[in-house]
Amino acid sequence: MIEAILHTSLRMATPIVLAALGGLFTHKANVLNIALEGMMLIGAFAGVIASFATGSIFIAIISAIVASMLFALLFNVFGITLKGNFIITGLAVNIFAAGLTSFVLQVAFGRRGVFSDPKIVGTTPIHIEFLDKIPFIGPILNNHSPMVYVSIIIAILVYFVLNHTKYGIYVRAVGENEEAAKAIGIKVNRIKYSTVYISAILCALAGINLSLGNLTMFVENMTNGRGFIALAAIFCGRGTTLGTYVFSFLFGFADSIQMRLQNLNIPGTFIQMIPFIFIVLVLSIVGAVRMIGNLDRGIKDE
Amino acid sequence: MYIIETKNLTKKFGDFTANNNINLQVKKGEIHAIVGENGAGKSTLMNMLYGLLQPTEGEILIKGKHVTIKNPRDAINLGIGMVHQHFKLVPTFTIFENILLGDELTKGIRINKKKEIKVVKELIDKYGFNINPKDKIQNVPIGTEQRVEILKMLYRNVDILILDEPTAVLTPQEVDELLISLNELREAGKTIIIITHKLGEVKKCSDSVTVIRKGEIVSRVETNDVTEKDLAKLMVGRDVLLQVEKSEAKIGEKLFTVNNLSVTNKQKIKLLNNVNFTVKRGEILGVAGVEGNGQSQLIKVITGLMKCTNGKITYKGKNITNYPSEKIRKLGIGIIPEDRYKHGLCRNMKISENLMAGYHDTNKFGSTYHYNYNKIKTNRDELIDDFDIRVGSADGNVGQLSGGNAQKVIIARELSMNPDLVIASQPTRGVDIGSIEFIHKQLIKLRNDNKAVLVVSSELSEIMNLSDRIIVMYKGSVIGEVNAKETTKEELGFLMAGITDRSEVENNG
Amino acid sequence: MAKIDYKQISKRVFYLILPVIFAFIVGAILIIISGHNPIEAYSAMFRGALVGKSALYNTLFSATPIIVTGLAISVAFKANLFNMGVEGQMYLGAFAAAYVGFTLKGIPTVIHVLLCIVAAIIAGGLFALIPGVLKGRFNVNEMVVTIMLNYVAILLTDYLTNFVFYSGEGYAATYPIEQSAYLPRFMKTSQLNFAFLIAIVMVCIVYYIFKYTRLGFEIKAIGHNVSFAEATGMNTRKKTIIIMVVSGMLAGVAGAGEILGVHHRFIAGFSPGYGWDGMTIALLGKNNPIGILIAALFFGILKNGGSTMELMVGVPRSLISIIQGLIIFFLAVDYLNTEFSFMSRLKLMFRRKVRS
Amino acid sequence: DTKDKDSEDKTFKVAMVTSAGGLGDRSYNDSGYEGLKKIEKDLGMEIKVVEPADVSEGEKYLTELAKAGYDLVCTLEYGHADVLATVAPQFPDTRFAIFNIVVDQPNVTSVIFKEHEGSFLAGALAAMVTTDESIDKTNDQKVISAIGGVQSPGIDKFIVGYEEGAKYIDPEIKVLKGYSNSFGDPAKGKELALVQIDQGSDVVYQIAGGTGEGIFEAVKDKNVFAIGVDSDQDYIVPGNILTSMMKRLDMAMVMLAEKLEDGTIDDQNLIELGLKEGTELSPMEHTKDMLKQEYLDKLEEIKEKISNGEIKVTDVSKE
Ligand SMILES: Nc1ncnc2c1ncn2[C@@H]1O[C@H](COP(=O)(O)OP(=O)(O)OP(=O)(O)O)[C@@H](O)[C@H]1O
Ligand SMILES: Nc1ncnc2c1ncn2[C@@H]1O[C@H](COP(=O)(O)OP(=O)(O)OP(=O)(O)O)[C@@H](O)[C@H]1O
Ligand SMILES: [Mg+2]
Ligand SMILES: [Mg+2]
Repeated sequence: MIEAILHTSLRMATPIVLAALGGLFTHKANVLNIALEGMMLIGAFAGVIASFATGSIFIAIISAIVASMLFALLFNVFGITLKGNFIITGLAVNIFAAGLTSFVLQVAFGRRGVFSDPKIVGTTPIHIEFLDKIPFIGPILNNHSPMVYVSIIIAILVYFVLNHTKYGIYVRAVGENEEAAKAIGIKVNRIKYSTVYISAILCALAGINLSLGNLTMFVENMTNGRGFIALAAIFCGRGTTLGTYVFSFLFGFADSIQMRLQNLNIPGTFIQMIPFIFIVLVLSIVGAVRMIGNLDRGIKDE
Repeated sequence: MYIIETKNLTKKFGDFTANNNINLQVKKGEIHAIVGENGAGKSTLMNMLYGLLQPTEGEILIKGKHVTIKNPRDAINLGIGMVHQHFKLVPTFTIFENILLGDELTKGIRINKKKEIKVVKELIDKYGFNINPKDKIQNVPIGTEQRVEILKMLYRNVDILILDEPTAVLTPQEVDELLISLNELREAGKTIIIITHKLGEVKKCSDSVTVIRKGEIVSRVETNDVTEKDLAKLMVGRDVLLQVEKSEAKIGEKLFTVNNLSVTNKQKIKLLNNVNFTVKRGEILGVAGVEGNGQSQLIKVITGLMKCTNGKITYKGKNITNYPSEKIRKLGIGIIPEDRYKHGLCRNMKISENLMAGYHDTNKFGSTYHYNYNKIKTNRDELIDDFDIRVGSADGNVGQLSGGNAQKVIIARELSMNPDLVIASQPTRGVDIGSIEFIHKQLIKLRNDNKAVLVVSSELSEIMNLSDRIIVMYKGSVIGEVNAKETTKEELGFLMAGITDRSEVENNG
Repeated sequence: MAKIDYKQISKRVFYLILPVIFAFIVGAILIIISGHNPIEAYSAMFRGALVGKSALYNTLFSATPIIVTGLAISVAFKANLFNMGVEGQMYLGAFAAAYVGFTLKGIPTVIHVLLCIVAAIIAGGLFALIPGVLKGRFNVNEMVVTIMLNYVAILLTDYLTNFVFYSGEGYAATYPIEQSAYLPRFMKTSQLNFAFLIAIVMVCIVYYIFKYTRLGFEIKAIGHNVSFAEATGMNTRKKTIIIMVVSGMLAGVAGAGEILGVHHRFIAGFSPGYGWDGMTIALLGKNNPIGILIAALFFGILKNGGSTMELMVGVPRSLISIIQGLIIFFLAVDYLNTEFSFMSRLKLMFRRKVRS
Repeated sequence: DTKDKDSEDKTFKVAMVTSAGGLGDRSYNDSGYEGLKKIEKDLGMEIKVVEPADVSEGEKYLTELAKAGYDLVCTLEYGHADVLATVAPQFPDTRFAIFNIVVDQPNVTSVIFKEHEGSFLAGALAAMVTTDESIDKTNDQKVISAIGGVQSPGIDKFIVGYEEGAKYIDPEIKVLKGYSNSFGDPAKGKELALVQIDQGSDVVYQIAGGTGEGIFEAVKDKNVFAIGVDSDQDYIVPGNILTSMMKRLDMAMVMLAEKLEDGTIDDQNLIELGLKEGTELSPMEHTKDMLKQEYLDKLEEIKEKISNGEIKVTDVSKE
């Protein structure tokens, strides 16, 4: 039971994990990336279309990344080069992505709402032999779509890059004190661009995981707010890699608990609130504990 | 041949000309001082040399060659390094990370932290600074930040080092040390440009001086040919009192008392330990001490930014322990905070708005429910006049003001409300001598009007000139109290180092 | 007297129109791709949004809810508080208005309407109190909390609608409100109603708050520099809570307007994302009430004209989102500020070329 | 009234307004659109389909279509009920139709489907197959399940009917329920279905719009059954969709158009479509061969009993 729940949690958390890890880069560079949602959606879409057209999962992934990066380019041009507001450009990316996916679906493929077809090739779950021998952990970690494993590797990579490489230091410096970074000759805008591209790549993977890993289809607006949940996970995790991962996972966990509890004799809507209330409670408790012994007055300048 | 030369360099901000046809000349291997009033355009000039600002007109020649400096990277490549007046450090990074920012040492693609720490430690030791490379910037006092900035440039091995008011936040000992290191750097062949408001330092270390007034060079002299007074006069255009005279204090009743004040933080460290003192009407009480000995916390607690864990504060007989600053100001206490741009001003708000903050709920600016813009404007214009605040545009934001003028905005705001007590922390940090004279006069006037001033300063001469009585803080406690007229720099120095029993030292020595 | 800088103003207008034109050109290409005639489509849009009284009224009608949600968001954004929960606060406000609308019976219409609005204000404000207190007391990130609470609010109203106040008519809606709680229309053939006037009153109130009151001053200071605000006695913790609540109250008003003026009952999921639109509106309007009004009217034109375009010409709905997205992109850009840096960059490049 | 006189040579114009989900849901709206297309093809009428962005646009759409001279304006959105009640009187010459809800106006035809009855049949069939050993897609546990989009009486109407049908066959049967909290989250739908399948369910009834697409994937992966809704969804995963509870919106649309043509529509203010005309199980093209004849006979029997009132199915949306 617990194994099954955790297995589900991991699977459900993966798109959120990937998007959140991507968003973490922009977050660190002090770019509020509301566009995670749209980038994920366009990734999911391009992946499905490419998989349908070529039958190659590899080409699907590449197409998803390219498409998502084109949207990142839009975000960069309008948000950074032309100094538009990040939130507006992010929202515009989301609206644009939602519109474009259904438009293309309708005009180019003559379909509405759903794009599913036997020709669409999804990723196949991976079975790892040696995990069979490990009790408890084995069943949780085994038999997932490749993106699940990729996401774990990426989490480690992200941790390494952010904390142990020059690039990571520059990203953080740009995010915390742009002036300081500028004064030392770091090309601030270039760093910001790159973080948006990285988040686009990871969002594309998140989208692929959704449309070709968890499912093998595209449905209009199928990301369904996961980009915002990812954003929340970043903030909950206070911008640390581990924290972001943990909170993304917690969302998946709370959601899978919620699904299992739906058979209790409580109105379904209240059960469905569990993940959201759970996160708010966790944050409140963490916040309250941090406040103990605090002597400074006023809101902290975050 | 000059290592740095500018030809008719001009910088305009909109209609305002901050630098006008500047022809700066600096010789290789000299220490060149630049002096001028607040807002004269010194930082602007330096920022152009460092690529942070682009000139509107004119040319820059480095080592005789025409150059375009688009950004700091270009400047560093040309061998120019700059330490800014307002620090540019990353608060959550450690000292070593800040120093090596942009020049990290790596092993493969991984940053080699061990090596970085070692290298920075060596650098720190080489220049004899007393800082720990692993501390985070957000946890160190402002003086340490300054040193980190200097080390950042020294590490980069630049030929030309620009220091924009490097000594403003250093203790006297640190200043001496810095000046010695600057000398060493010069011996090693480096050229140094130093901006400072402290003419003593100019005399002590520089070879030549450029004086800027209102965006133009008024004079370039060899340091040995002038006295401090001459320089002051060149800067301001009139004679300046380097030390404000004050009459005998007429001490009145007790106004403000601090009893057994203690602050223990989350980590159970005592930041303040049983602090006791009283401020009486008609006096100026100075708080001296090496920075980082609890003065900042003391000020935070008595100005309502932080709560104490123990103790009592009384004002006019009323218990005001742990009052927020809102209430404190209402009781007639003026507050001049240490960190100008963090607690005193808002860069992105108008001058007029900054001049009402803290008193924005009094009926001076209309009623509580309706502001009267005429009153707000009148207040602004009056204060700009009365306190001689030099503004480009009175309608502009405080962020456009030079450091000294920004400070005057705070002084004007707090003093104009006619307080009975002023708590002033580093009131003249980074302020030009003309303005120092002015601010000191204002504070003394207050004292003469039977009001009181509590002043915290790391500038010993300021403390000694202004105060009637001085307490010295050491490791969160008041270690001693002296009479300002009778004490000596030496005595204060000992107290600040935590030595109370001088005989002990003398016997040992 | 300050001179009116006509050059500056015309520049501003130019840069406002430029992006729109650009977006429409791209849109035209897509319309052609989708097999329609762009001229026909755009003229339908133009007619549907601006020609004739009822078209104009419908445009104002479309703008009404987002004017208020835009204001709600601007109050928080201006203080640097990311209230992303306007959508949820609006749902609860709407529900409260509906509740008072259908439970109180036989009271005079003006009073009934007022009571409904007050209930909405209270509900929206109370719901915003949660993120406010969590931020103010425990420094919990308000963006996360408000995003989470949106889901909770929508689920909660779903529950109340479907199981507690279910009309029994087969779809997720409550009982209808009393006639006395209706906001009257201006004309029969347009849905524009008094909610628009309420929105305008809100614009004035927020304008006044921002410009003339202590709260407005403090919102600005907190938004720019919290430490400064705290040090100048603004009690930023308490103010954070108050600002969040005010923002939530406005969100409540937006909800009440929709219920009392349009739906006349609470319908589960009635908002197509007014809270999110409000965010774009607030930002495009630079958190300035007048700017918000203009931005919302512009959105009203897009929406109302867009639906005429789909209705009359059959241009796909998704295309309208695309055009909307494009326009937002272009409008987001601060052309006046970037123009200079662009020019100077060009100049620098040129100079370098000449030298070498 | 000119309409009746010229009805011979006049080309009628029929418009359809979609519900919030819009076209492409492969169920409700698409089914209506199917009907509309048939109207164009078979009856030679002029058709139009429009998709409002949200409920508040309903009035504009209905008004504009009436103004544009459409003879029959159908809305699939029950949220338009109030609006229709105010718009219809302004256009007495236009015929309006609304589905799933009753609007009491002389020129409005309300079409009601008894989805609970169709769902009863679906539940009965599910109960019969869930322990059938001859079918490789079911297990021996007496567990079946249903997944709704957002929980509401309109959706629970389906689920309760389904449950009653199952219990009618075997009172011991357990019916698991779940809601995805969205009509467009297939990933969530799939997970929910997987959870239910994990708990022993081998027939998952989907009443969740686009979310259902994920449910179909889940049953395909686990090789169990799903039941489709609204239109014949059997083809989506052939062999794994036991049947679909079809709501013959397409037929209803055609019927309305026919009545419009022969002028009888004006007397039809309320049309209730039960098992025969409105809600029925799909022909089960891909699954029929797996089923024992007795099951199909039983279904016929139940149909009969519902029609003659012997079995009463609860309609939770009418309370
Ligand atoms: N970005 C800006 N926009 C407009 N005016 C500016 C800007 N930066 C500086 N100024 C103005 O240019 C003048 C020169 O400023 P600068 O900072 O160079 O003075 P300074 O000589 O360094 O003074 P201080 O000794 O106080 O630091 C000031 O009047 C200031 O208000
Ligand atoms: N807006 C609506 N108007 C009328 N009936 C509706 C509406 N939404 C859902 N229904 C009814 O509820 C049933 C379940 O719908 P289904 O699961 O297909 O969701 P849906 O139609 O996709 O929902 P949505 O309206 O969100 O698209 C449908 O058969 C339909 O009869
Ligand atoms: Mg300066
Ligand atoms: Mg079974």
